[in-house]
Amino acid sequence: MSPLTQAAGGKASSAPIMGRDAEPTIFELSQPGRSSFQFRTTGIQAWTAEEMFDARFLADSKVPLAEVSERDLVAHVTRLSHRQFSVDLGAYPLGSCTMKYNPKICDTIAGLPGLAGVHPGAPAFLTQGWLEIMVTLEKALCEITGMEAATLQPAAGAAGELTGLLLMRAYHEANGDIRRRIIIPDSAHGTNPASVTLGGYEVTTVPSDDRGCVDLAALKAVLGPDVAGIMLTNPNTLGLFEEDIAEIAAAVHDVGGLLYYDGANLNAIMGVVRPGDMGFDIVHMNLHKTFATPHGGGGPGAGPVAVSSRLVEFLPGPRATEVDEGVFDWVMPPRSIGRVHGWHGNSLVLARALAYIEIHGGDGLRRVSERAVLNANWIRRRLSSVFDVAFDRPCMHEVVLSLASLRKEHGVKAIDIAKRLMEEGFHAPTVYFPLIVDEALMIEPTETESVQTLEALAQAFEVALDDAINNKEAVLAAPRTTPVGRVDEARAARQLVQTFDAR
Amino acid sequence: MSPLTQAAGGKASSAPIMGRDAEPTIFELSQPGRSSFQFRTTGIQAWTAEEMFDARFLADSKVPLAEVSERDLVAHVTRLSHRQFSVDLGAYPLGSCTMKYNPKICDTIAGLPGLAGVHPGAPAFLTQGWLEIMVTLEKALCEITGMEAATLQPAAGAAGELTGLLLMRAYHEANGDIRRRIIIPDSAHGTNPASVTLGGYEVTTVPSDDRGCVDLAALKAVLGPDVAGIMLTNPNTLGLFEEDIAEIAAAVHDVGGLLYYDGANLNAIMGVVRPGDMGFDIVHMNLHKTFATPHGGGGPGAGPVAVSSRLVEFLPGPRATEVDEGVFDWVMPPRSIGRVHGWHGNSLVLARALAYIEIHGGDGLRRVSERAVLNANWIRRRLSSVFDVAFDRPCMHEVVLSLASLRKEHGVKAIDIAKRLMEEGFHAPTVYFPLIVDEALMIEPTETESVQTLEALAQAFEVALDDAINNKEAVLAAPRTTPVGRVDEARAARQLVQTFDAR
Amino acid sequence: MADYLPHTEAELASMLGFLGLSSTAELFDAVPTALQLSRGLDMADGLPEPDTSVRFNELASKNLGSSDRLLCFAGSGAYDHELPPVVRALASRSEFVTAYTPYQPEVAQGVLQAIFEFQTMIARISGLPVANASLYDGATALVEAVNLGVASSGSSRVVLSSGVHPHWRQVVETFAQGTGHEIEVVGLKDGLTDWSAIEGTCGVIVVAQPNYLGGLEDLDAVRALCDQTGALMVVAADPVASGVLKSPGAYGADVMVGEGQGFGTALSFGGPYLGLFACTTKEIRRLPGRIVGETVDVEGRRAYVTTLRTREQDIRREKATSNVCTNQTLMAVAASIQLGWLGTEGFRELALACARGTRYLANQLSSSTTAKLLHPNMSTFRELAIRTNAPASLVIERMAAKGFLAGIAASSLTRGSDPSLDDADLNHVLLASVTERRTAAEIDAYILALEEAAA
Amino acid sequence: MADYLPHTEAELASMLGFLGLSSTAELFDAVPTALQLSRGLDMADGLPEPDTSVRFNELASKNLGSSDRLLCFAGSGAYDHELPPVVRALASRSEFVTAYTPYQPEVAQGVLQAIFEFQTMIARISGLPVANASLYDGATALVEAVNLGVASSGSSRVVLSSGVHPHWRQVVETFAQGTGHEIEVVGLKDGLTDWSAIEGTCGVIVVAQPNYLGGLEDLDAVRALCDQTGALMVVAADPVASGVLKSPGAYGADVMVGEGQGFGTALSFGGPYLGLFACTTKEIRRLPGRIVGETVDVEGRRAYVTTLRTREQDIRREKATSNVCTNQTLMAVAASIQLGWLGTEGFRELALACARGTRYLANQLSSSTTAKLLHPNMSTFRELAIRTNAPASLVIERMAAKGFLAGIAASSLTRGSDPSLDDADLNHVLLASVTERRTAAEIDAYILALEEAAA
Ligand SMILES: Cc1ncc(COP(=O)(O)O)c(C=O)c1O
Ligand SMILES: Cc1ncc(COP(=O)(O)O)c(C=O)c1O
Repeated sequence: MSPLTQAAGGKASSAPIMGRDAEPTIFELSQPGRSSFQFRTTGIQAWTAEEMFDARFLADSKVPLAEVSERDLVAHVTRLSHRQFSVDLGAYPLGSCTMKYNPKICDTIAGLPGLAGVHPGAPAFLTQGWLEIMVTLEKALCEITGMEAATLQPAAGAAGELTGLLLMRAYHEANGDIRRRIIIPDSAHGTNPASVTLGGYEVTTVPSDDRGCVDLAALKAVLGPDVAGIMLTNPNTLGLFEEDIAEIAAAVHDVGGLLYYDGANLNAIMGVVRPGDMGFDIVHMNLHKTFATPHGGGGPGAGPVAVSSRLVEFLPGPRATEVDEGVFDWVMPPRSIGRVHGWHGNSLVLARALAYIEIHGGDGLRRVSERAVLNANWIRRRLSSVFDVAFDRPCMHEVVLSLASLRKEHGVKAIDIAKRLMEEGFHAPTVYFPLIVDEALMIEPTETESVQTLEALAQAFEVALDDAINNKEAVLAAPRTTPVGRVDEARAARQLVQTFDAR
Repeated sequence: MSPLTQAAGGKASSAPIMGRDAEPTIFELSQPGRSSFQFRTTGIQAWTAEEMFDARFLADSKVPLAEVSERDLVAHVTRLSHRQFSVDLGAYPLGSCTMKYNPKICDTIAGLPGLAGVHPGAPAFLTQGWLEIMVTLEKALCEITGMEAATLQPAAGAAGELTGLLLMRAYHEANGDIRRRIIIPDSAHGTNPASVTLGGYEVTTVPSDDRGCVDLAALKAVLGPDVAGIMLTNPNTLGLFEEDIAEIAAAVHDVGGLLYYDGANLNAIMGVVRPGDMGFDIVHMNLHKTFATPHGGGGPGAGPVAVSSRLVEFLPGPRATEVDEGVFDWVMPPRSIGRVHGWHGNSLVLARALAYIEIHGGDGLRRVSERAVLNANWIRRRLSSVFDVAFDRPCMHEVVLSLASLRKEHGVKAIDIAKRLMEEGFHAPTVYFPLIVDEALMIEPTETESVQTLEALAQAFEVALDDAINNKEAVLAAPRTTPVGRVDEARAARQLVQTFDAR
Repeated sequence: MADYLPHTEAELASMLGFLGLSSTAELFDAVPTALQLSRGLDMADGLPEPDTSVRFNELASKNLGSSDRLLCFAGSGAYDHELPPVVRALASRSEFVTAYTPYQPEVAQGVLQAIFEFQTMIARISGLPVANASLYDGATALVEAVNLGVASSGSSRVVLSSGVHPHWRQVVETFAQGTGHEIEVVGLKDGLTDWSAIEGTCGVIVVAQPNYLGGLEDLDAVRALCDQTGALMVVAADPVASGVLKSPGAYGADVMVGEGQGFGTALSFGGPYLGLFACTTKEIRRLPGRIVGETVDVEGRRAYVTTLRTREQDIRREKATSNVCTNQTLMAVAASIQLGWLGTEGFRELALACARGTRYLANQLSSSTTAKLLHPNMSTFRELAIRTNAPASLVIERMAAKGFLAGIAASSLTRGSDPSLDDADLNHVLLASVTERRTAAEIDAYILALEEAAA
Repeated sequence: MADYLPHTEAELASMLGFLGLSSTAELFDAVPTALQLSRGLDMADGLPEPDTSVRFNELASKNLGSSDRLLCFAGSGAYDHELPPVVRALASRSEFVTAYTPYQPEVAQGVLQAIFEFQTMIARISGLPVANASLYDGATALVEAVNLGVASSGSSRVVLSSGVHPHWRQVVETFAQGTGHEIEVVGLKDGLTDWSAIEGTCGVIVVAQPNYLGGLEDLDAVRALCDQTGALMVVAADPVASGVLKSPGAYGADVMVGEGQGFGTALSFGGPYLGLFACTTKEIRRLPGRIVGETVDVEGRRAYVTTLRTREQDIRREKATSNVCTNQTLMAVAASIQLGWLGTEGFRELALACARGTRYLANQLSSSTTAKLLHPNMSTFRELAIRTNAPASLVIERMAAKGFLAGIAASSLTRGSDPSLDDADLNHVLLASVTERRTAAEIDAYILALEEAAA
């Protein structure tokens, strides 16, 4: 049986529990003739492909997928899962990502057959529950942000940004106003400038001042009648509140521009201050950060966009609307920019968000923000004696360290510290963002971590720093206890292997 | 904040993915004042304990359980799960335990609100679905075993054994027949003799012959009118079919004894040969081995007992019965030994078993047994050139190796090889059972493992053997890649710490 | 052909060839032909998974009494408690579900530590220092307690309060047919055990707290009786009661057994449930079933392992303390998670909420003309025995039509006369219970419906 | 007070103390007082989890159209496919669900390898060598394809078949307001795209296979047209069709986009779904979104990592190929599991089963007097356009009362006139579809009900 000696079998040594081997791909576990699938017995005649289709349409051969038993499928995927860190395994202090613990009840709700089993094309009279969820969520999001109405269609933050920019465009065009620039601070998230381009605008970058906030003078210098608007995150990506926001708003409004609020950092301010009250006209929210959607290894999310009254008529549609007491229907806003999603948005994410909001209530949401900010400040203070804090003053929900001096003095970089932290049982913080901080390490503890966990994290930082100074090789070799060690990223890009067939 | 430096925090270093630290107990993660629970808002007056109970009944203080956030609870338990091997992670060739892959659909079925949400005390007219499941399962089990009727109450194999022995007793007593001995072969599972004692009988052990089967002459020598019966596993715990079973049955019946079939090894013979046809009077089945109940880290199981017609009237009860076409009710057998379970048995395990049986159908069940036997013989043959097979002839669903010569020549024991195998990605086989084989290693691959996995297992055995001969220290130090290394079992027994409070 | 077998045709042929066989049938050559089944099993063809789903959904829909269709007021040892999504999600992790008994501790620390935490929690709840890793259910745990008690005391005289759940009593009696223990059942008086007739040496005295009518027994008196008769004191306790009431250990019980279903296990039509067992240190070597202990590994790291194995059947065989092998570990793991979720405060709140709900029900009942408390002055915990004008089984039928599982007819548990009730009454006794999941509005609706249904 | 916050009162005080603060309010001192909300949020009080469960169960029960209540014959890009328990169990493992984007590959091999396997499977299905790690949904994937095509061809003239799903067309048109692409929609003739008017240079030509009426387009002709006009050929494909029909790649498509919901994701009221995107190697540096590549770690073990990151917004900012950041990885993981479960044979059987069911429906329909195929002679795949005597929306209403979700009213997708249908017809066009989950008996019942409902 010699070919067997080469074939992949069901060893568990690729899972961390027993070893550190690579896990074979499902294609290597595949054996011709094996299968897992089972379909319903339909009693329908088994016409052949040739009987049903013109020869010219027919595929020459079957699409080769894997051929595995259900048992091997389960073992393979379960082993893969054991090679993956997650919030459920421990703290995940990734700055800007809000990797909080999300209640499991939201998973249960998203799995209800009466929600998950609803076809999106079913008419409104068959989907009143869904429309009620949407209308209720929209109302809650508007209250939280201080806005008038919202679209729930955008599937993520970036989609919300682009939607918001198209709303700006529609608004200005309706006023017969042709504008071409959008102002963005240099600390902005990369999706902001990318969205601006897709929205058909040019980016004008304003620098941050030495307090880490928008440089007001520089902003005023670039304002003009061709400015469509400004995109801001507040608190910004340094975790700092833009204290001059009222003045910024006035200045932008003065030139006829609109203010766009990137709500990725909403977790810091719920119940404390509202974008609408700060003067913003358009707000997108990352429901997957603030409101209970576990991030899924990269998604899904939802990026609803809320607007002030003058923009409501342009919102994407159709929108779920309460047309009569307790009766819901789809209504198209009169001057809608159109549809931005194939159906109604990431509905199950929306349901999760509403459940999260309702469990907490207004006070609970404020408490979430308070504790998020408390935790961030606690870790800032705790670490400030050993690390340089980029802008060392009270922060909101996250804090940015700069490891520039460590690199200069010891040749150890932010990424090295990040990798070394993993050996201590923590996911790495965000590295090298925001771009304006040299050797940035950005920590967002979130509100669901306990002070004991924060202390353990701080101690892990201290261990890593100690190693950086006294045992540099260990830091450069880190992580050594993870399923794989440092990965050759350069080779991945140079010798691209993007599929199993490209090997 | 110095006390914090000692407190356990949410580090993931105890999960294999990042490290090898011990996981703190939930009591160490606990902080006074923290909580997870949420109850319904009932609107019922919040009477105090004192208002509701006489002071003499009241507890002096609260029961101290853990005080953790939901987030820490989730992380703690998820990390624990990462310190646990399971079938879903890889092959688990534990002899006698039938650690096959069990279809996930059975979990879904066991979770249906219409099954899992039924109160066991609800009357029959409200639980017709459950009674139908029970009646249908009983019928299927009787067909598989060749028996007349069955009780589904026993919660596991051992409970089934004891039930069967009480049935024997009731039968003999009904015949005015006082008998005191039960015969058991020396290869029997420990539950057999233990059950005999609890059944009020004495154990008479018969030796195995040099073919690994019951020594017929020795058996005949101990038979007599005081023998209530014999308990046999067939195939026996060596994985060998008792070929003389017809003669054994005749001999036992001749002295008025009954034959009890320990059905733990039923996985080997479904659709091939039936205990009833072999002459057995009483059969227990381990549904958790043969029929789709994942073992749960030690249970739950279900151990229905099927009997031939002359024993039906003694069965435990009440029994689910089809009293009219499509109408089900509980009926008490006329001379029932009584109830052996608090309610109706491990119902959800029964539902899983029925689903498994119906998915497979009769042919599918036979195929299960064929492949189980094929896999066992393949691994026997594959390993027979490098290891001593205890009784080297065609086996049924499992095979026993003897490592006696390895121990003699190299001082490496069965347990050492077992531990070394884990480093190669496999759970250890059963060690030191059956007791009649010196340095026994018992392998049951089950039918759900592929030949590639069997080959990988064989190679792992070869690696372990090679190490045993050439790198003995490595074997004695194994396993070194697991969440903990070899555990000090002697200390556990000597310095008993059975609770966190006993530390 | 629906199955989970990996063997392809080519592999089958090659594997058989490797064994020198030409057909699968030859694999069974050791089985005498005369014994082999000459036909296929008489069963329907295999049903693909999706069809099986449809079928079991249909079967489930025939259970009109499931708690998602009828509001549950039935208790009697099986309770409709909150099963929070977080506990379900954690307890169903496949590492726990698809593991075997933790015989190889190096790769079983997850289950072992979960059991260790479970043992700690159950010990604390029981007020006793030792708890095992679970038994099948409360009833069979009681059998084990009786066996332990007889072995410990040396007397096989077992006195059983008839306040013990009738099913549990029946199970004890069944197994006594094998062990030969003499079981003496004592009756109740005004809802509580009347011990007055017990004299002389006893091996074991078993009392339920609360008893199955909800009554709180005088456990100090039972302790005294045990001291006097030389018996071990076994308390069949509702573990939830410890959230507010004195634990068995606080009364000096030697053994506590109980049903742990309420901690993280669904109603499940009666199983799999969770047998709780706790005892004094003195009895530890007679403890039935598995026990996990803390120790260290070769590197000195804390580790867990099953210990005192020399009590168990696989080692001690006919001299083992019990025949239990497979137990209900998964339910024990779920219980440790549920108890972690409840925590100190939640556990107390749970007990209080059950007590409050029951009290509210009792209060509202006082105005009923058709249904009355059987023992209005008795101190109770979360169970109520109600005397209905109509037979209880009829009341249940009528209440089902109104959307309620009204409770359990006492007669359905006892199936015959019962020393805890005088016979005339039996058919008119409804046992009802309220958990933390019932609201005042639901109870009000129940009372309203009952007024009519009990007439 | 229901929340998930660990802070005890004592810890709160101590943490504030550590910061030199005396109240939580002071944490927000950086926020100008005038801007701070001087009241609480205007919302109901927090609702404990069990109440929230009750509430959402009620909301769910208001969705009369869910597939557990009405037999689903609706398709149009969202399909009622089998969601096997095994796939659900695996895809919901919390390691996948609660991970972030795999930025630290050493602890993200699980997600990375799953994506790598997904990319391989989608590439094979599309017949193209490159696939990304997912986009939001089919519609937005098409937007990305159009953007890529314009960038690659240098021409912003985009020709869109009106056989493309109306919603997708609408989304393309919305986003073109920003990019300024000129979108030209071409009509259908007898159910298939009529390209005859297209001349001159084009940037992108988009065709749907099958189109939203189910019709199979002549993709060879489209390829020729692209060659002639210089356009990139973008096929908006039903990926299930590749199980039996030629893939977009086989026709020489440059880009395939599709909706991947059918692979392991529930109907979900339209989201989260799964945007599929595959292209030629030539376009790889214009590929939107994330891509995972194989490499090695320091010890030479095979490892995976996100690669070619210089296309992405966090690095390229305003020059990025797309603004996508968060995508739909969890659905991609589910798809890779579902496709692993289907396997080579199952994938083919799936396509055949859908085709057979649709054909059976079409055959049975031939005897109907009230409902007829719109294009009876057109070759179709799993979608059928049916002309009903009564308005389609009324038919759907009547069919719902009989237990069916009969399909989608074409007018509800187009919301206005549509170049793919002449206006007179629009309100009488019902779009129906059959998956592998529908039996002959169900289809027979549907036909019977439709005869009356369509009258
Ligand atoms: C500040 C900021 N803005 C925008 C985004 C984009 O959101 P999404 O990833 O949902 O597209 C993110 C998310 O990473 C962010 O952190
Ligand atoms: C041969 C044999 N008999 C009996 C038993 C006892 O079954 P259970 O563990 O279900 O009590 C077992 C299980 O280990 C066994 O292998």
